[in-house]
Amino acid sequence: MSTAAPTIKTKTIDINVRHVTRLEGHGNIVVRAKDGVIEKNEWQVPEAPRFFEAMVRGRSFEDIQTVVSRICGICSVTHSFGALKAIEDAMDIKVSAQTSMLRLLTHYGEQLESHALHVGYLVAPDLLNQKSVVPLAASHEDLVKTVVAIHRVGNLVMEKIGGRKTHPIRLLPGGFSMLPSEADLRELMHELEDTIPRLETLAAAIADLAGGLPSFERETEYVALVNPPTYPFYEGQIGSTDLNTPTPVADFESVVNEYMHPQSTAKWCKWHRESYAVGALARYNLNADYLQPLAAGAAHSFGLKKGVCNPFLNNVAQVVECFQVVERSLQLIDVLLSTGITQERPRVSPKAGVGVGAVEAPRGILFHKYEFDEDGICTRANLCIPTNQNHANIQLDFEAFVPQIIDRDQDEVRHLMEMLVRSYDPCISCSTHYLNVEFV
Amino acid sequence: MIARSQLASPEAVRAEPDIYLPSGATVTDVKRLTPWEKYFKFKMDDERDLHYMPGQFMKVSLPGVGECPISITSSPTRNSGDRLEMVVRAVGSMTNALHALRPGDRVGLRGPFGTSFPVTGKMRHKDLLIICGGLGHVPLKSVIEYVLDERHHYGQITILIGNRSPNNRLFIEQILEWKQRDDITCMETVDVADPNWGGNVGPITTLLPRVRLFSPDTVCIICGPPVMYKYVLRGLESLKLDKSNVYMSLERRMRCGVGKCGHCQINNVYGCQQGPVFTYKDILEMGEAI
Amino acid sequence: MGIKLVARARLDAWVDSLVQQQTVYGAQAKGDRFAFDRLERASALRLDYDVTILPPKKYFQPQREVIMRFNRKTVEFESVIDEEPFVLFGVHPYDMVAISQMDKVFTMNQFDKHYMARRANATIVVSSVETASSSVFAACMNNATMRGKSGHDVLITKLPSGHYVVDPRTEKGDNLCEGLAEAPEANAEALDAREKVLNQNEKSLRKYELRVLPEDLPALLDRSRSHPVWQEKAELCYSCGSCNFVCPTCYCFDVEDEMGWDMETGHRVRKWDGCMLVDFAAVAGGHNFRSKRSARYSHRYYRKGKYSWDTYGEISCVGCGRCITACTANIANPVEIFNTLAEAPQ
Amino acid sequence: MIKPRIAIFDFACCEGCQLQIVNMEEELLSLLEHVQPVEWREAMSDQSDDYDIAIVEGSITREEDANRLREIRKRAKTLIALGACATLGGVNKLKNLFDLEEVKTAVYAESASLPILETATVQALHEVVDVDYRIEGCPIDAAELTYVIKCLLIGRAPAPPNYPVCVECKLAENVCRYDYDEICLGPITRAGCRARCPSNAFWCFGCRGPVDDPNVHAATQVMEQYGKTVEDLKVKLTLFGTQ
Ligand SMILES: Cc1cc2nc3c(=O)[nH]c(=O)nc-3n(C[C@H](O)[C@H](O)[C@H](O)COP(=O)(O)OP(=O)(O)OC[C@H]3O[C@@H](n4cnc5c(N)ncnc54)[C@H](O)[C@@H]3O)c2cc1C
Ligand code: SF4
Ligand code: SF4
Ligand code: SF4
Repeated sequence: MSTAAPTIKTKTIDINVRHVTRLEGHGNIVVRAKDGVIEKNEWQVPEAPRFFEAMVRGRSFEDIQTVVSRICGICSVTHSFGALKAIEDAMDIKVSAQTSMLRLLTHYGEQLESHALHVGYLVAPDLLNQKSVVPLAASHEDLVKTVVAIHRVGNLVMEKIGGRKTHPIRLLPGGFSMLPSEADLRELMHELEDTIPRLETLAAAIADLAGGLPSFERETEYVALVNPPTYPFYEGQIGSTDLNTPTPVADFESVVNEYMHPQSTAKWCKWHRESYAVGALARYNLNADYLQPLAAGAAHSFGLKKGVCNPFLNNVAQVVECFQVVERSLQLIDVLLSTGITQERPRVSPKAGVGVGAVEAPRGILFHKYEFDEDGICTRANLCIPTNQNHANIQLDFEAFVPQIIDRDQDEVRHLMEMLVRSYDPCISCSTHYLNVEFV
Repeated sequence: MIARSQLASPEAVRAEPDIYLPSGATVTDVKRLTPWEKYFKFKMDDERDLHYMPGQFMKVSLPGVGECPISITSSPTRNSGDRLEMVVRAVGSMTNALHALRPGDRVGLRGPFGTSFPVTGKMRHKDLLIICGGLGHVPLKSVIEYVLDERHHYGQITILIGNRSPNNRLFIEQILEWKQRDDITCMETVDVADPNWGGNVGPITTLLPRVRLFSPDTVCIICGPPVMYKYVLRGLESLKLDKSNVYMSLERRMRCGVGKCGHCQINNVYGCQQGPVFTYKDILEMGEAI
Repeated sequence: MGIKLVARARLDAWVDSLVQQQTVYGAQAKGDRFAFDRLERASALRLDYDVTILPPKKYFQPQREVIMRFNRKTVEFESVIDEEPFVLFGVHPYDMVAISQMDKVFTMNQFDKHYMARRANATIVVSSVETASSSVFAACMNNATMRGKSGHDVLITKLPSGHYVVDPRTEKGDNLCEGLAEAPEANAEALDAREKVLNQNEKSLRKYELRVLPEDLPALLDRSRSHPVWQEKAELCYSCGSCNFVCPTCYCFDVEDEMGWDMETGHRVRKWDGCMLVDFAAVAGGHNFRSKRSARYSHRYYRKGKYSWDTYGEISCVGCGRCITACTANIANPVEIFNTLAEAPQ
Repeated sequence: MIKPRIAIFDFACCEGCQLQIVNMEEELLSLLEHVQPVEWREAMSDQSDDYDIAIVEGSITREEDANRLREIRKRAKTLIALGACATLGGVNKLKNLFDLEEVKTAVYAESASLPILETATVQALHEVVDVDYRIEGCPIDAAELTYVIKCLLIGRAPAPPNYPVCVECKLAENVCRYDYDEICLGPITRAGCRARCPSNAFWCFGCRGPVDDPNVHAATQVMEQYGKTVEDLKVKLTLFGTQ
């Protein structure tokens, strides 16, 4: 695909996509160009603000994860972990090795489920020129069934360990309300083993289609958890491609630097540059050296090199991560089965304090911070979600990408821009901070 | 009571019929009687004679929707295996689904279940007072047809029919026929009249003072909505009937029809087995019945 | 086969061999409590359990059971009968008494093939109680032991020595115990020790003391219709039916149709229901024959203490005490209610 | 049979209930043989104003949303409220416990006066339009959605349970949370979830709203028996929008 600058500048374009489809949450694309001159080029988010940070005030630490899990259905496990880690940080609660392993396993389940959903249900129709997965189920039945099977296993992991596919029940400060049985773990092991060939099928299909992805590149800063020698999702410090040493999680406010942009009504984030990106590609760019063999092999076969800066390749990185989480899950189950499950139920007594939790949501790094009084009642909260951190980056991508494609058909321009937005896997219902936007 | 040896044998159990399994039947006729009620005629697939008596009911099944009890409105005197009549008021899922049936459609039927009015027993050679309130007319039509077909076995017959409005009247032509017969007395009333209604207006109890009973031994048969019973029974007091000569049919929630599911229990009595027809005397002893 | 005296190791080996051959359900730990569940190996069997959360009735009348399949297009129905043989291991005497009552309910007047098919294919091993639960009062109801009772195929009793007396009572029981043929016969001493255990159970399984004889309950209830206790307790009743569902002698059910995704075939299921639930006696049109909490509340006690007696000659509270534990509001104790009624002047 | 046209819409929510539709996995493909989805923004690019059944997720937090919902109501023959945000208001209603202006400043500080942040008292769908059927839960249990859809397909009125969670909790043979000194909302919360939370050793937090006639008197008295207060109970009740 050509990305050469347009030569004929007589086109008039008026794109106003209210509520981009196949997206979690509501986002608008507004582009106006006259005679090739771009007058307006904006990514807007009209999601109804939900005010979670205000709503959790007055709630007991026991109820926090139940409430904030409801920020987002797709990353409910991640939000629960953000809260649990912050609570445990604030109250000096130590969790057992078993708890850490089971949490990680649940978290991997969510990554698998979310990536399968995003790549298979939301992005694949773009690559196959369909409007949704519904007609795809007829035209590419085998591929859809493969995706469904991968997705189901991701869900199964969350259900067997967290107690439910969405909005986990068993995850508590300090541990689990209930533990999976060894039979559950064995079932998961078989299902995960069966997932590997399915992932290979999916990867092959995506590799065939990846050539159709625009070859658009824009250098930016990538931010993700780092914790050498692992490819971290759940534990680590804040890493940046612009920085050699990691930043402690407790200092996350100096990373996100939320600010008001004069041209937009949205709160944006920036660190060392005008914008930064989080998500699968950011994790890949920072941690690719620590991938498991199958994941590394998949990356290699995609030709995905560390340092890549084409946002469209985020979807390819998601496929690589699917391998990663399945491989790691199998290893964890192995350990858990060989040591056996120890029955333990956390008994936590509250105390006053401030705590921060950072975890990788499928779509990027997430920060939760809470303050509690001596009864464990929440008095303040600050949550910074990945899509917020990507917002400025999406806008800057728009600014770089639109001039490259402005000579195309209006429909094609719109389609490419929707694809660009979708590649970020934005999860706008998470948006506790979205302020936007002019409604055209 | 089951014998121990029977308990021990899976073969013996296998030989038993399944009391919950409906038999197939086909709708042969459908008529709309009122905006709320429709009349149905069914034919059992195996054309077997059901051997039912007036007052009994069937469990009607529509696969996927469910099963509900419906009284038989035809009289066994006019019935062979191919003619089973029912009237259904559309109030919910099952009854609405029944209303959607057309001739040729099929249903599942179980039954007949429950007790009946003693047309061959206590009612014989007695004067009869038959009180139908609303949908209560449905099972009592079976009784009325029965006693009219066997007229010579019974004494004076008085029929009272009450409805909410003229719109609610079921079997209008038959009522007309009954009114015209000189060997029975048939009186009608509606709670609320419309401009075309020339008859009595008021609750069914307003007909009671006009009833002339020749014998203190009269057998009284009542069927109607739960609220009706209280008032009618109070009204009957002046007639000084023997409480064991007053029969009524009680509605209850019913699932199985065979005395297991517990829903129709009135104290220790199963409405589907020892009922739905009870004497007033039984009912007084049962406490929570009405 | 005679009565055997069996060491725990041999008992376990026997149970392990049974588990290999057929479906065995046995009492096992569930969190801090106990439940009957499919037994994988003898080491999971907990014959020392106090009481299971649900009674073993769930194997004869499951919480949800398919009773027939149907086709919506052709309007055809076909019975589904579960004839899979199984062993129920470690039932307590009071629960066995309850099963025998259920047998009556499901065969009286009309024969329920679904219940009876499971029942006929079951082999029941009753275990004398080793640990009394905190709310059991089976002894007050004469149900602490199997003395004078039947329905079970094998009776096992743990002696203070740690050995078990295994006593097959039926042909089925004999067959089940084949694996113990090599075990020594229980001698007089062992049988004597068993009598002592049973005597002891008759003394100890009374954490609550019923101050009326069970057979006097029908008359007591008969004169207590207007006792204020019904209203008083019902005010605290959630109408949650917990007392119904955990009761080994409650059997009420609801029936519902479920469709398959072909929207053509489906099945009819029956599910547990309970007279304490608000809509239990409600009919179409909004009338509820037991709309008052107090009417529902008293109905349960009348069912236990009088109606069953009137209908099939038994008191249908066997004294397991489950309802006492299950009721969050702490108002479901039959002993407390019956004693309160008994205190009222006649 | 003509396939009913189904449209799925969302308002303020986490979209977790729609996700349960996706989570039906292979079953979703079966469902699609009987209904025709004509609009579902989260999963499809198609849009339509012509549908028989509208499935609506989320609660109403702004006047513009209320208007959009009224439009949907006008077009749909059947409107189904999907999930706690739609049926009760859900966690969103926690906001109603605070002063609206204060809520905005707490989150957005000096930017709080921006017009985009206009927000109103949170409402469940039935507080704005007539709702035909409710599928409770946060998130919904897909089995309940399929039950309702199957009922509609064969013309049967779906009947949600009118008994408390304790029923299903007993059927699942759980140990009661009150035995662990926890406050469980099960005795007054409408069943239908198969007692998900107690079955996972966690108290019921009432995401399905109360049964028709909850015994509030009992609930308050029982708190005392367990050494808790009515306040403790109320705090739990407000979590999912029951006030
Ligand atoms: C012995 C006997 C004989 C009968 N004979 C006849 C007859 O001849 N003709 C006839 O038309 N009917 C008869 N009935 C009544 C008939 O069985 C009921 O109307 C029928 O079962 C209703 O089923 P449905 O599925 O249509 O209604 P449903 O869908 O079950 O309910 C209909 C309406 O009632 C309400 N409702 C139902 N159940 C409840 C509940 N648990 N709580 C609160 N509201 C509830 C619903 O909200 C709904 O509005 C008889 C009943 C009995 C017991
Ligand atoms: S009434 Fe209570 S104590 Fe008696 S048998 Fe039933 S559950 Fe057990
Ligand atoms: S368990 Fe207790 S609260 Fe629940 S229905 Fe029974 S008596 Fe009422
Ligand atoms: S845990 Fe909750 S839902 Fe379950 S029985 Fe106890 S109070 Fe009821």
